[in-house]
Amino acid sequence: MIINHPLLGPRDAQEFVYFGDAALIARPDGLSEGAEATFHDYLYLRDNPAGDHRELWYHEQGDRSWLVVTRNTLTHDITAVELARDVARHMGRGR
Amino acid sequence: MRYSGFRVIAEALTGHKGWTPAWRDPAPQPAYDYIIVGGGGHGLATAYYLAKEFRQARIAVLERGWIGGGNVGRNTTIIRSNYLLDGNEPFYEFSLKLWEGLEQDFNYNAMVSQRGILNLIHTDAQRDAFTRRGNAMILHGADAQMYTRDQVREMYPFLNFDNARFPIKGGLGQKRGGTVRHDAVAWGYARGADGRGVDIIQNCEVTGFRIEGGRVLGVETSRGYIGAEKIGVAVAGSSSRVMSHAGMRLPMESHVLQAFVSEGLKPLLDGVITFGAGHFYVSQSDKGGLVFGGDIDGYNSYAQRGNLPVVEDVCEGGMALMPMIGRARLLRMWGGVMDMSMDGSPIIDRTEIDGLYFNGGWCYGGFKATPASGWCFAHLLATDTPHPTATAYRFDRFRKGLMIDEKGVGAQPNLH
Amino acid sequence: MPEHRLKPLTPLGHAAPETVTIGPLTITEVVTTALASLASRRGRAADVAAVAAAQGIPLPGPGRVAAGPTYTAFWLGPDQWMVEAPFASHEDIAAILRPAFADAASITEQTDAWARFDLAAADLPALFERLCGFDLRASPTDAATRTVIEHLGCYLVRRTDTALTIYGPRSSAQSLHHTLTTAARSVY
Amino acid sequence: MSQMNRIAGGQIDRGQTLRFSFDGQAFTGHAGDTLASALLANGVRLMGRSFKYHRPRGPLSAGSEEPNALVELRSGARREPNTRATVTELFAGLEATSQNRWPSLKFDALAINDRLSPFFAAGFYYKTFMWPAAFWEKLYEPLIRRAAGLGTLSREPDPDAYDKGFLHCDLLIIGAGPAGLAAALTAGRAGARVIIADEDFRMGGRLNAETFGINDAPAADWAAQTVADLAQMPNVRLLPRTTIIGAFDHGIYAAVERVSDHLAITPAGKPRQILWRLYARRAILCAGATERPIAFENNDRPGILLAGSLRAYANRWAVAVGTPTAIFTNNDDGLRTARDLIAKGVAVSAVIDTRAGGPKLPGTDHIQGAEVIDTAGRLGLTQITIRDAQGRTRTIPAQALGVSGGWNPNLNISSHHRGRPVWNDALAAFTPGPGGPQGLTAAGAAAGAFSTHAALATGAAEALAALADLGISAAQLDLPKAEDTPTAITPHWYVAAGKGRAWIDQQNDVTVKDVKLAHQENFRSVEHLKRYTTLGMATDQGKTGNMLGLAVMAELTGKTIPETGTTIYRPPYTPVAMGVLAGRSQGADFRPRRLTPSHRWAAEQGAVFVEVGMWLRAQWLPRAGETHWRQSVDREVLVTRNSAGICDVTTLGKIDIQGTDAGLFLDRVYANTFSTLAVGKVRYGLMLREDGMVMDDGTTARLGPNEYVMTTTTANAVPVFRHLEYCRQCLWPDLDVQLISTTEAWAQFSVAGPNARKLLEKLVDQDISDAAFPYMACAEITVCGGLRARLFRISFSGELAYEIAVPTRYGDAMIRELVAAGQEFDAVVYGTEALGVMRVEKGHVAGNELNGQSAALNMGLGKMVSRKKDAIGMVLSQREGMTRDGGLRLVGVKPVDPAKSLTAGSHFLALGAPSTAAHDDGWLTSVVFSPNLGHSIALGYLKNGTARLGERLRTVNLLAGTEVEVEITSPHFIDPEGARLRA
Repeated sequence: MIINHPLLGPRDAQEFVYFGDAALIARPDGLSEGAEATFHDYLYLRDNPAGDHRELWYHEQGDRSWLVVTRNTLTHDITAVELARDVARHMGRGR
Repeated sequence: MRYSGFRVIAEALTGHKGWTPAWRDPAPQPAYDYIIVGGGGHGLATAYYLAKEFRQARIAVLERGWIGGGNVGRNTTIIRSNYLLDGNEPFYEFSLKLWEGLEQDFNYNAMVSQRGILNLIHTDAQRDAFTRRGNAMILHGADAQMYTRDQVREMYPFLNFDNARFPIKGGLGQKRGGTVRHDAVAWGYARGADGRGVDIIQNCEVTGFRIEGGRVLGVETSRGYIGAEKIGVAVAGSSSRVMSHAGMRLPMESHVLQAFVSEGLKPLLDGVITFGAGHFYVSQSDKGGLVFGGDIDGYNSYAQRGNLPVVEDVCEGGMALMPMIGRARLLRMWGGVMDMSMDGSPIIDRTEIDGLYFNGGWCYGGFKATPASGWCFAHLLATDTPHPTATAYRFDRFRKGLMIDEKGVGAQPNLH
Repeated sequence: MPEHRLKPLTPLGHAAPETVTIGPLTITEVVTTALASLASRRGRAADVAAVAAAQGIPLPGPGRVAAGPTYTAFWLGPDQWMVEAPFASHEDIAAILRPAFADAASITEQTDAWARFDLAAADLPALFERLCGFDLRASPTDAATRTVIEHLGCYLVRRTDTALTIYGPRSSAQSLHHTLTTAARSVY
Repeated sequence: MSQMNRIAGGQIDRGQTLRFSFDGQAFTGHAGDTLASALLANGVRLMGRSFKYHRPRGPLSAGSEEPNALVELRSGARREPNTRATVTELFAGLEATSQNRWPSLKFDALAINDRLSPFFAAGFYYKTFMWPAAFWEKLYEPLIRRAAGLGTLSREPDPDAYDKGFLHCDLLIIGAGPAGLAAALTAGRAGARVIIADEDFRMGGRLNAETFGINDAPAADWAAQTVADLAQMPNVRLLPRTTIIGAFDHGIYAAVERVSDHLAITPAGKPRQILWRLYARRAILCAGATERPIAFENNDRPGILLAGSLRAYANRWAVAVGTPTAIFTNNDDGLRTARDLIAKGVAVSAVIDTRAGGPKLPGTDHIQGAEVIDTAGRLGLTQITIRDAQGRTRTIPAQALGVSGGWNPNLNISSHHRGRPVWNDALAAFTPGPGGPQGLTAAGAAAGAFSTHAALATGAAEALAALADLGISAAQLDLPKAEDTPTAITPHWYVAAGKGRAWIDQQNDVTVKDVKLAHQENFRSVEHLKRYTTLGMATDQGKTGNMLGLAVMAELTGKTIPETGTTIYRPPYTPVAMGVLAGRSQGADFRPRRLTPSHRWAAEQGAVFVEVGMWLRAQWLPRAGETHWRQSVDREVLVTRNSAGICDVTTLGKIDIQGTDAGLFLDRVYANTFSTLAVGKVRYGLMLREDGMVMDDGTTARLGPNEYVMTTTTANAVPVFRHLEYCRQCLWPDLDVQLISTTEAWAQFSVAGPNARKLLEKLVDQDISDAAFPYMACAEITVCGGLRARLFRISFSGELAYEIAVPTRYGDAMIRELVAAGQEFDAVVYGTEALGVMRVEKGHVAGNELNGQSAALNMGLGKMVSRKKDAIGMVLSQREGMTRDGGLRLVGVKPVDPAKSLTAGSHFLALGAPSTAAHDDGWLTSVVFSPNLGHSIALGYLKNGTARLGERLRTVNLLAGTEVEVEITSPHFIDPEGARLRA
């Protein structure tokens, strides 16, 4: 596969390490009420769609950027690649 | 009709006119006592044992395509019970025992061949871990043997002992491990179930569940609505897709695992060898092809095909282990879609929906599990209690922190 | 910097750097470069740019290398660069850079984390098409990137049309060198 | 009688005569021959035996679709089983042997299977061999295995080298026939980066096998000229002898170039083959078409070939396979073969045409509306029996028979992404359908454009379209003049006559009867058919047979062919040597090695090295007179505990963490707190996974207000760094933290033991007295007169210990300085074994305890998990299953009888309890011999362990049948109060 890195252009996916569903960015607050239940759903349950999937890839043999790749799990077609840091900020994550 | 050597001879002499269909193609009835969704190895085995061991009932197996077309038809055919953890080992040993009597039981030669499996050891830490594992196996009534480097060399002199990046220091063996002719497993169960009145309905895709008041009433299918008292889903590879029709999210991801076969070669390799340091495992089929594989590709996928890096990685492992296969040719590669669960272990459990039961999350351990999976799922469907060897395969183990994590890599499916 | 009595070894494990010539190709082990990573602290990009300009440290964009009078730098990742300087004058390069950037940047010595091999040949792409997936033929002469060479993560830094630097993990210098010479003998 | 079947013309170099041997018999051929063409030229038709019935077989084809003519090429370690004679380029000294026969090709004992064939119908083995169960492995299976398989693999390592490579292009053209060449010309002239690959050693495809012209020149000459023109273009790369084996995602194609298979020996240092990973922005499939046979009784005898192949042998290789020759066809292309042969003076005894009517072919007996119903000739065809339109049968002499059932486009690669081919009635064949690899189109015969003109036109057109996609403007190619014969075919799949067997899959011996049996037993879906009969599972992947099987099944089910199914293919297009897929990653080069800064010194000392991940570390360093490893390790441990020891600990991961939020960041990734750590201090840190299990541990030092350096275990250096980047970029993107690995930048040595300080004081330039540099202190210092260094007062051994780090290039000098400074204390350098002994004596967890299945609580480190802050893993580490009483706890273990030695991996069982899982209480994780205590000691995970100190249990190793009674102790065997650390 080839991942079109937002900064570096097309790169062989072999340079990357796959992690999983980009929903993992939305880590719950560990000090909140009922954290154990929310963490269970957060860490263990997946939509696992047959179709477009937003997922985390790490450019380990490259610039070490974490990317959010939108890839179709039936065809492997990639329709969007973003820097995970930007996505995280859009999801309201900061410090 | 009963198969036997005499029958084969008789038919040969009379032009094979007497052979009847291995299973019927019945039209779906409006309702059944049990519906098994999924005509793969596990679904067919479930129907077979449900009908044979538990109760006479109206049973149907619904298959989207053709039976045996899922992972039972696209795997590396290995059977073994060399597991480490209490939650797993009794189940897989139960499965191995069922394999040992399977062919006589369902009157079909699936070529269950116990030529032994060997996990190679390359480091002291690995030997420690395998010693722990081997002892766990024996404590659970399985067989296990620890081999020295020299003993391994005696068994497989052509392995790379002299020029290896990761020297072979020994191995953990299981003599009762081996291989089975995978397609024949699906066919044997299908024929056995059909013979006991189970309706096997191919080209019948389940498109939804009819659920009222927290209870499932039946399934919507591409061939119309079919009612049922109880519905068991065994659709490894498509579990998340199918269960989403019931509004469930599962603790698993779908990943592609590639497998490979070489051209036919005269006998070379008797048993099964796994080369942990190189992500490679191999056996030789009765037809002479080297059947081998390695790691999953590692990204979510429902496409039954993989990519080049894993192909190369697997063949590098093969060459590192058996440097003489350089001139053997890779004939065919294919991919199967795995339910990769969050701890690498399966689920056989009830759901929150009355009458709806689930069997999946087999990662790439599914083939060897086929008989026990069918038996235990049938047991759960028939008695509403888990089979003694499958009590740990529950959904709530993640909530309770009772993961069955053989590899110890945590909640990252592609690492299991 | 004070004199000390310790004698260095090269990445290949010898007292002096090694040069091999294979056909038209020369592979030179280089030990005369000091390296430091320079990473901008959050929200301090402008300050870093200003100091860098004052110090004559170029800060090239993604996938690029830029040479200055003393300092040459190539891009490592977002807001992060690798800075090269002459080892003779900058052995303790981190200590030299830190005062200038103060708290605007994180600076880390990298000199001995890497083994440097300089490759020179008229047709380098012919060699690199046997080494990695980076499209050297189509890349600009100021390209600098990281990629995989025979399982090793390496930086490729183009110097000219016919000269290029590979930085590989120092501990694997021998494996990398073996890979380069093997490929060269195969190609040339 | 050398090359008695050679005729005039062809593209062989008669100036170069090459000697070769087959089954020990010497022959000659010419440059440009294949092994098959050379053997046929010498009158050899019998080249192999079939898989199941061991039927005598000769080549069916002249290409890579060949099912029959498989030989063992070369000998010794270079023996290549199952090699297709039809694509083996002849070279001087070529040595080939027939296979899957005994004792000889002509007299094969296992041909008895053919007589017994009624008993070996499809799937027979599923129905028998079941009784008694034990007989399967012992009797039946060994017999089957011995009979099965084709060629024999050498047991010696493959002596040749293989390369991998990477190529990039705008346009990849797969196949260099008329369509491919036209596409290449179009794109090449437009200046696009073009790669054109063809599996043949001579580019041109069918143009090399035909007699018609292009632009009034022979087609082969036009092809040669075009190839020469392309070779002149710097932007075009020609890859002959290169097979595109598969299409992968996003325009990545795998190609295998056979660099030196056509040479007697691969030149030293050069590869036998290269695996190219092609990155193509667009690709055109111009792979041509494969002719398919018609199934009829005994249609598998040597001498019966595909008509187009027979034509190729005559036109390209100047070989008349047999005289007289007959033709059996259902389409006009079969007639072309007859015409060409007649023109070359080859006697054509008859043309049997399944179609009635139409013009008759002059110069031969053109029998229309007729069928071939049987053949004769034990080891090679001698005559055929035909049935004419009136139902009359007669025999016709034939040494060769060309069969044409029409042509199938080679759409294989277009279906590698599981795209479904579409049926074309006019061609009676499947053509590439939707769902193929993105950016791949097809042209020429591969797309169903069968005439030469159509091939040229579609090739040029598809190239234009692809370039337009890429925004590259190109000029329309003015097409050369070429034949444009329409395809005229009346499908005729098999001859329904006789009781005999009509072959569909010749290698796997699948017959029409087998397909009928599969249908009768309800194996009717194409996949069931293939799996039940093994149709298409042979080394040719059913290139000639699949379509036939499908057609027969369609007829039986009364459905159309597309309703019945399609034939899709998987990679590789043709079988590929395993070696080339591994490339240079073989033997000792399987994976790179990582060497420590003291490696050279240690090697000089004769150290024994051990693989730790990619690293090679000194395991122990034997001294003169030491004959057993234990002697060395005991010495290293004792000297260290009693005086001083030095150890290279460079392999531990080092991560430089800076930024104004560095402390806050560490508080979140570690279970314990680091923001409160004073500058100049070190703290032990415990890192959890989000699921609450322990991920890694190590010490982290605070070098400045905003600067920390973290150490990880050797094994986890990479995953931990990845995890930290994940936390930094994905979870808390606005924290001011910067990370970089410095693992390799520093050579780090542990100096441990009562004399450690005295030893170091001789080297460091600063005061390191206990007062100035207490336990858990760290500082940036200088050594040996000014070399910058880092010093940490930390201890894994439990002794007074330091870790000193210097720039890696000085690591070799530093170990020598340390050893020299240590001489007066008789200090030792110790390896990983002694390291392991001392950490177990001290009760420190390491790899065997950090097994990914253990939480802090299991390790006795539960108190380290702070509940006051939200750190990774904190929440889920509190789940009931992980915190319940009676769970596994880390304990120390010693044998009741000190003489007994323990074995890691042994399980705990209560005294007197049976050895069953129900009584399994845990296991021994790490075992060492403690020279200080004089007996074996261990760490282990024991159920409810902390409450069972002093209890006696047995540890069993059922693998060896051993059992040792042990006493449970604290894991801290030596200096539990840690007085030595603070000395």
